[in-house]
Amino acid sequence: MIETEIAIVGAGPAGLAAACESAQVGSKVIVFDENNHPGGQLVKQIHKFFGSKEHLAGVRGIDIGKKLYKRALSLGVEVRLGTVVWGYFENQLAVVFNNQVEVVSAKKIIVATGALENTLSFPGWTLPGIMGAGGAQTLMNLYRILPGKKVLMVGAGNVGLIIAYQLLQAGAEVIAVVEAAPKIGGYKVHADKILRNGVPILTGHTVKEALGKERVEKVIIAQVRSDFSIIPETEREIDADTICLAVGLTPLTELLWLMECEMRYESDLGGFIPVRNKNMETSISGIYIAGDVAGIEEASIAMEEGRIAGIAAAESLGHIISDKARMIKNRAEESLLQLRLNPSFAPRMTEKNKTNNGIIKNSQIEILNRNGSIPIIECNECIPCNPCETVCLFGCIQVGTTITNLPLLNLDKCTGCGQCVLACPGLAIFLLDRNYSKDEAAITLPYEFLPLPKKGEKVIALDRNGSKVCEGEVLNVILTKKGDRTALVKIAIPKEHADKVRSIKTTRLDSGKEGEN
Amino acid sequence: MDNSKNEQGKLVCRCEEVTEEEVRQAIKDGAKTLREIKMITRAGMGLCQGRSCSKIISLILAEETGISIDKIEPAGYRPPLRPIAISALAKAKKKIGKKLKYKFSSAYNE
Amino acid sequence: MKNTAEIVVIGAGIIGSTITYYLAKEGLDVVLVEQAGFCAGSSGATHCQIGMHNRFPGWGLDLSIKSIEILKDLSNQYDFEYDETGSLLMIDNPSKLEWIEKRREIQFSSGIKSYYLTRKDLDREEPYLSQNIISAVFYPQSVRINSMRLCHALISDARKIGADINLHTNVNDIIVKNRKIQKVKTSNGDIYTHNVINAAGAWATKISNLVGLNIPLNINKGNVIITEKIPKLGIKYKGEIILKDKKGNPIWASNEISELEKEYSVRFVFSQTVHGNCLIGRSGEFSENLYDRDTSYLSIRAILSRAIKFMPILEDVKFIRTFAGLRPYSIDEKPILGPSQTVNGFIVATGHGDKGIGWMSSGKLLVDHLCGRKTFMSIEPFLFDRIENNI
Amino acid sequence: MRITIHPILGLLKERKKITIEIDGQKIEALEGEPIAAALWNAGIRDFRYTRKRKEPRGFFCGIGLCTDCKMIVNGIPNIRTCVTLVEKGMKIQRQRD
Repeated sequence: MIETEIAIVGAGPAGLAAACESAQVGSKVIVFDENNHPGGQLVKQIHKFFGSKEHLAGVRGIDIGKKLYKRALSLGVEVRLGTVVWGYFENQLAVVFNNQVEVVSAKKIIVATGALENTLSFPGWTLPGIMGAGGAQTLMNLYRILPGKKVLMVGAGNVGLIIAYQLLQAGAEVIAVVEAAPKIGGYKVHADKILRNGVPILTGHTVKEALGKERVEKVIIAQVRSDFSIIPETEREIDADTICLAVGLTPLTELLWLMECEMRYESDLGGFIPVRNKNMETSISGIYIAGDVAGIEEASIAMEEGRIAGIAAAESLGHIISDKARMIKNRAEESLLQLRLNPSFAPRMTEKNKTNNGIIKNSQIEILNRNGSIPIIECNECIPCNPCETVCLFGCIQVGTTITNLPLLNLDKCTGCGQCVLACPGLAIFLLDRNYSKDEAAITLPYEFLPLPKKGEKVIALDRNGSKVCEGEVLNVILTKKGDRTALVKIAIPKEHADKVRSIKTTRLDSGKEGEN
Repeated sequence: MDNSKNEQGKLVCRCEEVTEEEVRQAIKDGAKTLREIKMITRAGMGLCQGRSCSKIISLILAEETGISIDKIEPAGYRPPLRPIAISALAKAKKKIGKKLKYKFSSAYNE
Repeated sequence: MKNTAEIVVIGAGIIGSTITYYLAKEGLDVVLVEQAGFCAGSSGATHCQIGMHNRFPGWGLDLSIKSIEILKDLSNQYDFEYDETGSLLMIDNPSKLEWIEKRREIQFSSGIKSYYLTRKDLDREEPYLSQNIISAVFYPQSVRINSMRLCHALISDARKIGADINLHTNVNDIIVKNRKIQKVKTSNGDIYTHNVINAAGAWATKISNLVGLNIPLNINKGNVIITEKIPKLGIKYKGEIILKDKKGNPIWASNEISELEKEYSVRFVFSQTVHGNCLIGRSGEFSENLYDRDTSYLSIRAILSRAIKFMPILEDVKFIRTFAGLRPYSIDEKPILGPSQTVNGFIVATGHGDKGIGWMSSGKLLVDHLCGRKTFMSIEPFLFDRIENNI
Repeated sequence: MRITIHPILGLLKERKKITIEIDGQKIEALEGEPIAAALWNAGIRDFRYTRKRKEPRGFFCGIGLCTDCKMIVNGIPNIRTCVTLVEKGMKIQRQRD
């Protein structure tokens, strides 16, 4: 029998955050996770997260996971990996580790089991090579195996868009992202990252059928009506060796059903979720939840929920006085409020502003044409995110206390240092020098692919949809520690293309594809 | 291209190879819950215990019967939540795949 | 749902389904009401076998033989995985030999066939059995079915010929006037009827309370464990027998029985479905709570620790699901069939204990009796009066 | 195919190479990786064939939930290869139910 004060199921962002918070005030905590690695899904999130400084914005998910795990260990939390929680019998958890079953007796249980990917069924969907997008992400970012060479992504939500980008980073070709809905579901900045690298996003399309013998070889896609029925004679056959399904997530609530927690259905949150109070405590006293199991949201939200659950559990054990606990919970709740500000409620940009790419005070329009580089912010959705403001030493970018505000540029003091380009998790800020030379403009782009271009190299300059605009010459490549593996690539292009060019393609053989067989 | 398998109907339950058609037929035969569909068709009875198909089947059930999706509960979770080797519970330490006296392989070759 | 009926059947387990099926075939206007889904109680938590190795001459055997006959006949029409598996009674202790030989003789006299398998035979036929099994007796007449598919087939067919089937419908009350049933109040509306068949299994006591009667039942909770699909492991149905003394207390002659196994009255039962999943049993605990159908950690552990002593290969087999059923035993362990003498139109069909499938023919017996037809055996021993009079 | 160099994850760390066997064919695996990853790297996509339709199946969910990647490992069927780590000399067979 394993005894502890708090047992946490799941060592992802929610579980580890809960563990840290409760261990910090002196609770004895054991975290169980069936995976062999800590951090849950964070281990494969190689992109920078949104949010503000407190949410570790601008830090890559994978590093947030490592930080959380280290912190948990330093606080005396015991993390048992490879340990499956498989049952709940008379208030005790049954676990199995290394083919040996044990029983866990805990005063409080925090369930942070995360989510499960949804699937989409179409004829041929069982062929090898068709997999969950999360599965593909695990293969490439955790196990470092390329899922396939020609990949079709199904679903243009954030998961589909991010993983499509990561497939490109890993060296795969992403043929297209198909999305049955009439518009892209994920953030525009995520969509832009793949669009400008030549991946089309086909909205109003679906997969009709996958074909192949021992693995998927071809896929037939077709246009759909608003009721998702296929429009005849719009079918197209495409060669593909991999199809990734990114069609949403469902909270992994199986343990909570076993515990007989009261559940309710919330379609926006992914399905059945446990009823909970402000302390993240379920209908069963002493059982708490946090993270995706409580409803599908972002990892940063999972961590805040984990904090609340962790501190509430510690409070009920008497490890922290309620005044102090309330303070911590309030802070987490405020943070949650900010993170949950729905982009669709925030003011949209006007068409005019859009062409200027970033909100700029009217009086400063003329500065756009001054000499030297100025930032172009192509962030026109109200994302809860503000690293561009935080990173600017000169206070040129303002987001304000409501972090979903669009960034406001004040160019008076801007030196064109490019820190905002590196800090933007959405890779949506560029530097543009319209008067680099008599005929040329210079644009500085955030770049996260291999091989890195070299100074003096000729590259192909691409527009926002990944189409070739012109040739460009690399003026400079900067890879700094602060940029955290995001490089700054500055290229010179003909002046008339200054507002078009937003990406580049190297013409050299791709060294990232070494070992190809 | 080989699509003869596809012509046998679109699968919804991967483990038990149950088609959408079979699920719809079960509903026409009176099934109103995921459990009943499972009992009739075996959809959700496989090794994964319905984790891949229950959402798809819920949607079909809602579509066929008009039952609101928030009223369609999972077919019921039961321990163990993952496949567990019997020895893990019944016996002291023993590692999977080690020193087997009785081999399955022979049974597979039959 | 219809609001009138000649007869209302409560319960869609194996007994209720069989009764509904035969009533509908008789052309009666029948309404079935079931609180959960079909086959959701004990009928769905069973090994689904009819084992000849634990039958003895008498009414129990007669019911079983008729059940097999009915099932075989039905299997020509419906696919409910009817499988003539035979069954293997394993002998793990020489002290059982003499007793089993006596048993075989008695069984043989009433038509139960069996033959011995020596250790050498077992090596050939049953390569996965423990070497501790000294010999075994094979009973070729035993069969196994899929009770869920059977219930579904019976109910679907009954519906086709006019029965009104109402699953997920609670019986809230039964109105009796002048000792005669008037109507059944359900969560989906009232049904005016003068006849009710209470086939609610473990819940039959609760239903009878609605008309002011009591059916004393002993509820025995039994756990079943289901494994992943694996290749066929010899004869698909096998088990052990625990000797009992004259008072009915078990004599633990078995090899290496642990305290835990004794505590949960574990007896090894193994069956493998046509799909390859194995069902492993069994335990028994007396239970008062009709809402507690959770499996307990210790009972699963007890069943599994017993199982691997007989079939060591099971150690490496993974179990994927466990569940419990509530077996309703009458006080004399005989089914209770037939009309009440105090409430006109109230008819009982419960008390089948762990043999609901094996005694499914009792449903036909009851229907034939009610319709005044010649019955395949006497219903006398099962009549409700014997218990009703004792209250 | 292994991603030996990655813009974010950098160079693939040196890990001990071991050999495992799939239906008699020897393939290379890295210590600490699941069986499914090693097979995928070796270009093997069909992990098993189903009972009814005899269809090929492979890697699907990657987290041990869908159980589609099950194979016979060291003689034991139904092993979820996406969550079972390779071991030296492991013998793996495609499962044909």
